[in-house]
Amino acid sequence: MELDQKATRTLNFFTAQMVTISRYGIIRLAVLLIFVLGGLYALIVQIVKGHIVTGMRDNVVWGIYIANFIFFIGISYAGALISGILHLLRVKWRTPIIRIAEIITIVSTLIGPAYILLCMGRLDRLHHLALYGRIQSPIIWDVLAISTYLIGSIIFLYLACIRDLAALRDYPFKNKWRNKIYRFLAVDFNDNTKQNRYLNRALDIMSAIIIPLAVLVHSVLAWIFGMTLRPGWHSTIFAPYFVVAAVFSGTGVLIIAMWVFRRYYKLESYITKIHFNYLGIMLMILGALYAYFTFSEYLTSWYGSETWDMEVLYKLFDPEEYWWWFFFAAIIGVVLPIIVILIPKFRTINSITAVSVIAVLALWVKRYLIIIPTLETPLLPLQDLRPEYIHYQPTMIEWLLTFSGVALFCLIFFLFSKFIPIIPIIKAEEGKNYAQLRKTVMERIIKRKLKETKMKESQKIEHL
Amino acid sequence: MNNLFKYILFGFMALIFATGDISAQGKKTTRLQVEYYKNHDKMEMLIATLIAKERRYVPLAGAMIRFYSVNDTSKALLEELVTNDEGKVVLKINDNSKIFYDPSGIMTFEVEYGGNSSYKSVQRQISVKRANLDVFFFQKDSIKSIEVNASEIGPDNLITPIQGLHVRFYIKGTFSLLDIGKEKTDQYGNARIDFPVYMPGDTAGVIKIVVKIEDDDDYGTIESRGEINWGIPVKVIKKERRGLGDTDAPLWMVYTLIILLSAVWFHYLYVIYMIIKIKLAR
Amino acid sequence: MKKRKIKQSRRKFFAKTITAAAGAIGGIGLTAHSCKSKSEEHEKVTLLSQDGKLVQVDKAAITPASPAEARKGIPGKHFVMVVDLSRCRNARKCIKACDHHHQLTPDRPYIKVLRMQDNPASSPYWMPKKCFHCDNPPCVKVCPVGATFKRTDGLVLIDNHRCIGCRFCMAACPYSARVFNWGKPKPQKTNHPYSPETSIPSQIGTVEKCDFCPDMLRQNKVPHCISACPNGALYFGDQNSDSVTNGSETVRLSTLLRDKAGYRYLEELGTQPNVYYLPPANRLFPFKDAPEGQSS
Amino acid sequence: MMKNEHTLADPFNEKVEKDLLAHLTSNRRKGRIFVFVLIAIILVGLFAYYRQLRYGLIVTAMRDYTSWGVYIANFVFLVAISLVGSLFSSILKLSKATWSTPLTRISEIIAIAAIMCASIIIIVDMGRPDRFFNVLIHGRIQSPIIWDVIIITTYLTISLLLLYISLIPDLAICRDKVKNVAKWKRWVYKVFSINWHGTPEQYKILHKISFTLSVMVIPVAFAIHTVTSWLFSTTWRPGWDSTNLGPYFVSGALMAGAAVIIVAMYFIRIALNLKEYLNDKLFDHMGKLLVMLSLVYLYFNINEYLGPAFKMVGVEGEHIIELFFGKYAGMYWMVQIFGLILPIVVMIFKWGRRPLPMLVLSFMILLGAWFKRFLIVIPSLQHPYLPIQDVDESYRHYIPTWEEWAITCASFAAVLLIITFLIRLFPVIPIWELKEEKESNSKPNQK
Repeated sequence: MELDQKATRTLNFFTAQMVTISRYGIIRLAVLLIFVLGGLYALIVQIVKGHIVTGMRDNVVWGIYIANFIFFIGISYAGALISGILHLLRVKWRTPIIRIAEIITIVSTLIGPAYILLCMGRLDRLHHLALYGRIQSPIIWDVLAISTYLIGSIIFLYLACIRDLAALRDYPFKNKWRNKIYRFLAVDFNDNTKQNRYLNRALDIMSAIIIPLAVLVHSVLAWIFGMTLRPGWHSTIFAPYFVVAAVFSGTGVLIIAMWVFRRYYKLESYITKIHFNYLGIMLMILGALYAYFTFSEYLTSWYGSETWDMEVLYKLFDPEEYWWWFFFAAIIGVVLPIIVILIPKFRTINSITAVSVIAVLALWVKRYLIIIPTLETPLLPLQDLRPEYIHYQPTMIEWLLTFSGVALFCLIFFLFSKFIPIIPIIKAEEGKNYAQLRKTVMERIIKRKLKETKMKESQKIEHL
Repeated sequence: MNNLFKYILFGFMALIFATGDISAQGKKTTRLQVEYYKNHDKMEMLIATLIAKERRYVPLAGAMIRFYSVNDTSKALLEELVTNDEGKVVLKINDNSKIFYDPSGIMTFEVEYGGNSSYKSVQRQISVKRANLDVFFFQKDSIKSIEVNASEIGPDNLITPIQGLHVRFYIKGTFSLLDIGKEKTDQYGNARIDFPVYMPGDTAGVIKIVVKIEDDDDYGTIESRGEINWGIPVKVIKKERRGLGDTDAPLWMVYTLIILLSAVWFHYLYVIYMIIKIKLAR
Repeated sequence: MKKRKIKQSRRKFFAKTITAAAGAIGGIGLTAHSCKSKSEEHEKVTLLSQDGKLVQVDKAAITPASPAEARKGIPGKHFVMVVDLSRCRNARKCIKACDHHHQLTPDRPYIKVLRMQDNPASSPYWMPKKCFHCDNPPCVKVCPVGATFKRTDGLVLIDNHRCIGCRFCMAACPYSARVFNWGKPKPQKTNHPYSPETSIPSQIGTVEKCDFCPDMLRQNKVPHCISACPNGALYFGDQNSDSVTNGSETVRLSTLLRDKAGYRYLEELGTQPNVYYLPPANRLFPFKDAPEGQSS
Repeated sequence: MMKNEHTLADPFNEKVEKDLLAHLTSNRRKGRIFVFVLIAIILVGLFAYYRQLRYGLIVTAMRDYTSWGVYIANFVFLVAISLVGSLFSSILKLSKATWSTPLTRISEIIAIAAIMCASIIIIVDMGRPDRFFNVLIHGRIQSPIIWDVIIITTYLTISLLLLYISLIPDLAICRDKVKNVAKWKRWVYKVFSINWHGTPEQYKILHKISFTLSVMVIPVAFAIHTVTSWLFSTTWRPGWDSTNLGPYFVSGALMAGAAVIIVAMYFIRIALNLKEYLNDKLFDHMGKLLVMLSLVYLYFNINEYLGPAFKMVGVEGEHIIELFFGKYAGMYWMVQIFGLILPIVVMIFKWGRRPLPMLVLSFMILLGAWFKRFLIVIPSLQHPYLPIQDVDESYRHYIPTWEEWAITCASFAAVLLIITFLIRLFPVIPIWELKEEKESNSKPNQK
């Protein structure tokens, strides 16, 4: 495959990083592995002893596993919606971040459903879903939607990688197995017009499909709650609300990932402030939209003040129960990003990343607050129960599995980055160029305006 | 329905006037109900109610009722009064009233409705002995009780306890009396009941107790009252809290609205100011 | 003999008061018009007061409260109604009394007696329904001008001199308790100035509903529907004094609700109604279906 | 080099000005007939309203259960239409979709006309319009109606400002170029162009405030329709007690707004002979936009009905059954299929995005949007929690009377009249923006 100078430089830059690992890198890897192993231990304990080792009981039947599940599926929006839409709209600055977004999608779509499996009481009967599946059940909708979505995102990522895989195929690695794999995956792509046309068509189709699919996945997920009569869940807004929340958190995670890779892979020349700014503004708009949905959801149920809805609302507003969590999740986590990004003075790479971290954490808490307070407020009173049946408290096992999920997320991400350049090699420089281009164009327009008016004035003087 | 009701009423009236003049034979039956009532201020009165049979019994308003005091030998007119809308008339017996007593201290009254062209006349006699009813409160440890003493006032103001009299105990509510028990008087004329433990009072916990002898053959209706702070004080809402349901909006809502609106309208003003600046910019 | 005169007073008689008079006379303040001073400008009225004293009152003093006064409510009270469903046989006397008192036409009564059936297997029953005077009233929340308001004594009233006729309260009321003056209302007679406590005269383009007869309550009398019910199905009283009466019988509210398992309709909506229902168990009357629209 | 390009005799500028100012001086017969017809319809509506004032709301078909009727449905529809202003002059502008520039003024004019008539129709719905000022005297800010009053005023103001701001340079052009018109028009141009001479300072201020306003209009536009939806969703009625209603209404409004623009485009380009500016490519863009907005709306529509249909709780279930299979099923499915699904399907294809098919589809969408609002308001009211018994037959059904239809039609005629008036008075396509755009486009391409 023919590469221009810039692309060659990028290729060399990344391949050098791909085949080596620094000492810190090893330490990081080790830490991640310890966490993952901790999760493995917890999983074994849970399988041996049953779900009694979790904090879930008869009333709070779903705990942080489900919160994690929604959270990870939400994060997966980074790739699906953001890169899908950016691709369809042919936004020029997308190139350096699109790969990161797509990898986030795949990794989180792999890890998210794992939590559903953890939540199942009889993991050994997983195949019953296929044997006895009833398509009337929202769970089956979910299974279908997520598996379709996962495969869709894998195809999408793969398509987007083909050009780079072809470039890597031709790169002389020390280990020949790499070239073999790349050769297999690159499907004889050598950048001719016809191939490019087919590839572009496939990419267009996939990005067009992945968007409704992503929306559908989260809607179906929301319907699992929205189709019940539980107070706080019995709400028609849930699907769009979940979708907006998911894009919001997806953008947040994307910004964080960008920051991490920029820092540790020294990508300052590829991922620039422009990208942070654009994504920051996107985060702000999504934050505003998310705030709008939150407001719609809580205001209407508060104004209507049905007994059971109010009970859940009071729990959320009670300083002794969930108020501070709610305050963090629904107010701090939304308002802070909006304010920080809105004011140009505060808008730095680090501050955007910091508020993204806050937003992502807030979104996790929000998922927790959607699930647990509602389950703690059944329609019939809680009586005659031991305290752990009334209040949910996640156990060590659950936390271990949660953190191991996050660790696994990072680990897989890390492995991916050792296999494929984290930034598309081909056209990787475009973002920077575009920004420069824009700047010069703007300058030119302003200059011309000034000249024009000067000219007019001089003409007037002449007339006089 | 409103109309219908009124027409029926008018119809009756028309019928009354029409038939009244034509035939005295078709006069309608009337009934008189007389009650002796002594209130807790020891004021005595006679309450008479006149009803007449139309399709069913209805009160007769505006009818002249005569009250007499009678004994074996004499009969004196006490007063003439006109019935009200409810067919009722109240005669106040005061010290000036010329009342006859028989030797055993019994007063007898005769109440009479003279009748007219449409209604038959009717009269009624009622005899009562004067009696007193007094209420006392006792509290011993946690047991609270109400005691009543009933006594007869003889001819020479001789007071004797009444035995075997049914006394009813009530708590006065807004619209009616809440029955809390009844008891027979003992040989000393006393009757006692325990006070119910939980009973709401007014804001200070004061409860009004009403004890009554009701429609007794010998003594008529006698009432006595007492007040005691045995009740549980009731919290009274002075003002609705500033909430969605109140006329005054919750303060946070007012502030939010002001902030939001001023944020937007400030920008409008700013824009208008800018327009002026455009005009001035040359 | 003086000529009989029919007074178009709102204080109309009821046959029931005659029979109940003897027992109730001490408690219920009894209004006795003195006929002697009828022609005088300041008509005097003799009342047997609450405390069993005879007092002379200027008739002007018993005119209904002014709109500003009517917003405050009777201090220290909290009025409630209890409907014993086991005693209702759709006699519709409450509707009649209410229509008469409020001078309503039969097509828009404040009270409805609904034929209810909780499930296909259980027997139907009659459910008298009026305004529930909720403590968390959805209608009051949505009113843009405060024409409908909640008083401290629990009543929800309407000032139809302020109502702008947007009908949002009708949309908000889950109990469909409200009626609207779509056209010009039938002329109504009254000697008194308008008060939200009487809602007379009705005004075109405004909302009305059951008001628990606050003009009666001011005189310590129960609303007209209560005294009109021949079966004693309707109880009324002050929650603060824990006693309710159906005209002939007075019981403790807490006891009644406890013993007969009182409930409130659509409790889950959180409106906190002030009308309680006693379940239609051990009925006094077998259910007899009347043709719909019956309004004898 | 620059000097030559920007002399006043730029052929592009000359042509644009000539084309876009042409209609201000012409006065055709067809136009007059159109205006007369509109005025006639409005007069009939006024007569109907006179009857309503005289006899009360009894002349409508509304009764105690169906206490809101076509007036409210129409109000919601007009508010929805008015959202188009913010769509074009803010959302598309901020997202740098330059193709939409010729449509900004049309959209702002429509927004103003619609929101004005919406506020009139809400007064028509009042039982006591004479007491309108009670809203100011006794207003309770806890009531969604007051929120609506406040936000409608705010939105009307911001729409007027938006229209005016973007008009200033064009008014200056009119002042300088349009001489052959009535005196009062010239006076309008002179006074309202407030000394505009296109100095850089003036341009700087203009861009600044138009940016401020276009950012500001988004929350206000969202708020106006969300608040309108809260008139319903703050109650417990089946079909209204839905947290989804706010975004649902907003998305529906944006769709209806886009459809209205297409209809307006079609007729304006014929009436004013502007085929060159409102060209087929613009229709194609609008088609894509409309498909996107319709898809979003479809998504909210599914959310609105799927949950309740899955659960079928009590009266809510009855309401759903009534919509899906009952009395309103015909209207419901017509609206969903012809007002939503069919337009999406047709407009996905390129041949469906030509002017004529788009006109037909937009009409269908608008009709569907109107009847959708009918379906939101009326069936819900006919399913109260307690059964409807013991009432006159007229209380059970709702078939609007001729007075209601006349007033509704008059409100549409009034919208059209205001639009016609404003179009006759001002250039319908922002001239200065076209010029500016051309400049910024031509520069980078040259290089």
